[in-house]
Amino acid sequence: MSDIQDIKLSNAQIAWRAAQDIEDGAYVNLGIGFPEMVARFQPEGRQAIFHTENGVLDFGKAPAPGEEDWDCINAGKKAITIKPGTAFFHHADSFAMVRGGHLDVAILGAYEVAQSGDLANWSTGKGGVPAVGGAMDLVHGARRVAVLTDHVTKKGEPKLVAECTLPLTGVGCVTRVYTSLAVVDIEDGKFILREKVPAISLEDLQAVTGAPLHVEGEIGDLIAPEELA
Amino acid sequence: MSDIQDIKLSNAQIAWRAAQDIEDGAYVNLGIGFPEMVARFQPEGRQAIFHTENGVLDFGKAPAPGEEDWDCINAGKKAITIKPGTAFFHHADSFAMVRGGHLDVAILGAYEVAQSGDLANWSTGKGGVPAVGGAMDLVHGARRVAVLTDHVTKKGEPKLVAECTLPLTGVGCVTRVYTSLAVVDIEDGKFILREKVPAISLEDLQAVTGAPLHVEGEIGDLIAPEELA
Amino acid sequence: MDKRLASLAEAVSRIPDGATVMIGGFGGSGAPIELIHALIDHGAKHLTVVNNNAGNGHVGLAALIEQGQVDKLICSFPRSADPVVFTEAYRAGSIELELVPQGTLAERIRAGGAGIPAFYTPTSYGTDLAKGKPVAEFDGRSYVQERWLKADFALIKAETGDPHGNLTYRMAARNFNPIMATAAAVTIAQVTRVVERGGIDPEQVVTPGIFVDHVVEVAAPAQEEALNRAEVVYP
Amino acid sequence: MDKRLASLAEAVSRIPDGATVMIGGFGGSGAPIELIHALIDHGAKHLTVVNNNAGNGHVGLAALIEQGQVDKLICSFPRSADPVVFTEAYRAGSIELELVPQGTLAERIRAGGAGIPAFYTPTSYGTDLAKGKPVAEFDGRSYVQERWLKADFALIKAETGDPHGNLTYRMAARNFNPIMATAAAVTIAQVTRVVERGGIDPEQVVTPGIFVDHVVEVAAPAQEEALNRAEVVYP
Repeated sequence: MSDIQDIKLSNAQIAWRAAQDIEDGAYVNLGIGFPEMVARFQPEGRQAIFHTENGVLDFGKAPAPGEEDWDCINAGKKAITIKPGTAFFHHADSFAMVRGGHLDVAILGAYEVAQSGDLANWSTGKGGVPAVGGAMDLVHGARRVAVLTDHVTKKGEPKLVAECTLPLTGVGCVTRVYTSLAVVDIEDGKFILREKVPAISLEDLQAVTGAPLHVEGEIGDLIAPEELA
Repeated sequence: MSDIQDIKLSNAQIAWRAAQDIEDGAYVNLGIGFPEMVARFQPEGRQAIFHTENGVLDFGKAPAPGEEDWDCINAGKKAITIKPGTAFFHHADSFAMVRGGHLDVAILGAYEVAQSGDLANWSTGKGGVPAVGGAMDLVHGARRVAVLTDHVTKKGEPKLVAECTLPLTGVGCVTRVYTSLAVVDIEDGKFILREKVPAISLEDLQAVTGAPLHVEGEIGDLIAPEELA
Repeated sequence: MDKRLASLAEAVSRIPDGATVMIGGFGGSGAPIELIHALIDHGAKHLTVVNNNAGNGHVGLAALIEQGQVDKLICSFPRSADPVVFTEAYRAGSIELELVPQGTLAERIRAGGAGIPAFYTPTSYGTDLAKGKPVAEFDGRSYVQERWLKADFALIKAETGDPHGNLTYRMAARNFNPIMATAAAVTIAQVTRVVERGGIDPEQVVTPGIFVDHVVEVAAPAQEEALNRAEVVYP
Repeated sequence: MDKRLASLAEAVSRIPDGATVMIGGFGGSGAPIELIHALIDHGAKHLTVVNNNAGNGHVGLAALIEQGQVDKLICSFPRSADPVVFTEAYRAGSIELELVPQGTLAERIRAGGAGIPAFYTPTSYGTDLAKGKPVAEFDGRSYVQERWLKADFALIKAETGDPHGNLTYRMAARNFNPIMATAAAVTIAQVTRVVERGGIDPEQVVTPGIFVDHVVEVAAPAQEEALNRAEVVYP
């Protein structure tokens, strides 16, 4: 088995891959941190419309340092800008968009994703100060709930699992997982392998996955541009 | 017993009496029809702020005939005007104001009011096309729910009753009744007589009232300006 | 992305027989008369319509009912200055009526758009309109459980719209339009004026474009009140 | 009627010990820093505070917590760039935390303002945050019942305000402010600019005056972000 560290995609490459699935005009919420990178990789000619929980739709890029207006931020409390078409609204309206099924895609990070679609991404269960934010709302609102994640933990343990062991964010909510090694759909309580990095065999991929990977039809090659790495 | 027709207040006089109880700055919803007259009789130096269910707060008077803008109407579909301070909002926000207890007073008409505070004012129970509008919401939202009504029906039967016989608009909701003969509070399931027209005796008033009129302290004289009649 | 459509006919062309259609407006104010007339021309039948009223005269919603296209109406106040069309259909038993208190109607629509399947309200407790509905007590007071209301299509009227579907309204013509926009699978807005992207101040957007699928410009929309004073009959 | 007050101190003077206080803002944007500091000066203790976060640095909400005035915090995300004040109080067991998903927090507040004592949401179903809450199924899907949230006072920040309490907000500083305005018995708004009646276009009012009790002008409000970069400590 080749060393996973050598063949796996970088976070930027995972984000790039996820970006390829976003249609022109899609309404998208990107989770704080790693998922935010997805916005950078929108394919030429497509324009997604980004939503942030704190009441902004269709915002622009980050301002130059020193140009921040701290009344104009995203859910991660980072400064953003307006652009033609931006709309502001209050928090209840913002989560009406989320909970009401008006987002096409929500893209989140994960500690664990189960084959049932259960997601654990808000608490390591270890004490400390718990914080949940909008994650539990997002997983039940968007039409598609995608997860971006390394395929395994830093210790090499599977993050795609038979059942979550950490506190859940949502039950049966994840529809697709983009990992550092594969693209996996979740359907009818099963992981369906859609793509994998060419350098890993199905057997080796299964060995680092905590539940059966089902194959339906062809398995595509998961290849992302090198220069993103 | 003097003929009630000779001593009773006119609708305008009942509306005038109700207007005297509205504090400066009170938020008020006036039901369609007869209760709308209350707006005309605000005491000098006081300014109530009127709410209409279809999404306007603090509107102005009716426009001159021919000057109507049919996008600017009240719940009775009559043309109104804006004035400095007017606000427009949608229907869910409008009824958040109503149901959320933000109105100081709602003033409605009635077919029957029971000593329990039950109100029947939306259906004669006789078939035909039923229509309810916002009455059922208004009776459960405003801090005070006042009713304007003739003391008796056209046939001379009491409209203040022991129990309503017509379909209810709300249960235990009316707090004060302004009639053509009296001002009656409803407290703890009882009619408390506060004022009566001087020309009627307590006995004669009781005779045209369908449940006991309790007296606590002095009974005021119900007198309204003649020229309104 | 551009949500503008060139014609009213195209906008309503995919409304099938049997659809549930929310129609904005309170009386004539905010009523999308041109979209309703396009729906009459399109001819979809067996519709369930959600509107505060039941039409007035022989135009707009009244005309849609008069053409026999509406099987069921969900509304709060099926009376108007000239309610003859609905009244006759109702008496003839050719239209079903679900009567809903106005605030409950608004909240059910808002809940539909906000992903809230049910809520409790004091409104209608103890009345005939609460019959058959679950009741619960909170903090010593009794409330009625009401369900969300959603639609296949919403036909709404706005004042300005941009290509992404951001909308503003005009005065009290706002009424049910913004909440219906949120509660339908497909929302079609007729707007008096289409502006470019950025033509609506971000602070002044009332309906963000996420709730709107199609925008059609109707530059000089008819007012139901004016049509009825002129005794117009559609079609 | 004139809802303007001359001073912040007067505005918060009637907040008693033990009050439940909603404080607007999301992080620093829309946080009524000057009102919070006036509340610190006023000294009310044993407060229950509702805010999306738990303060940042040593100003605003963090300073209120640092002064030991908050017994309980209801929030969705008690983390920030510098959450040391809350974190220490929480670890020391001197502050109680009710953690609520952000959308549920917003909806509970909106329900409090709208007279809806309870509603159902898919959010948190099957998670630790749903423990002990009633669950119900609608159309084959499971939902959690959540209760309204109300307060004795709301401290909010707005951009313009008129003497009747009509308000507008600035950009994303809107966030929780308009809904908190609806859910408190007494709502106190600090506004950057007081305008005369009629100074806000009726179409552009975001919070109608019916939801607002007091308006205080704070012409150059501090931004939490800027205070923290300057390492300000209040008081």
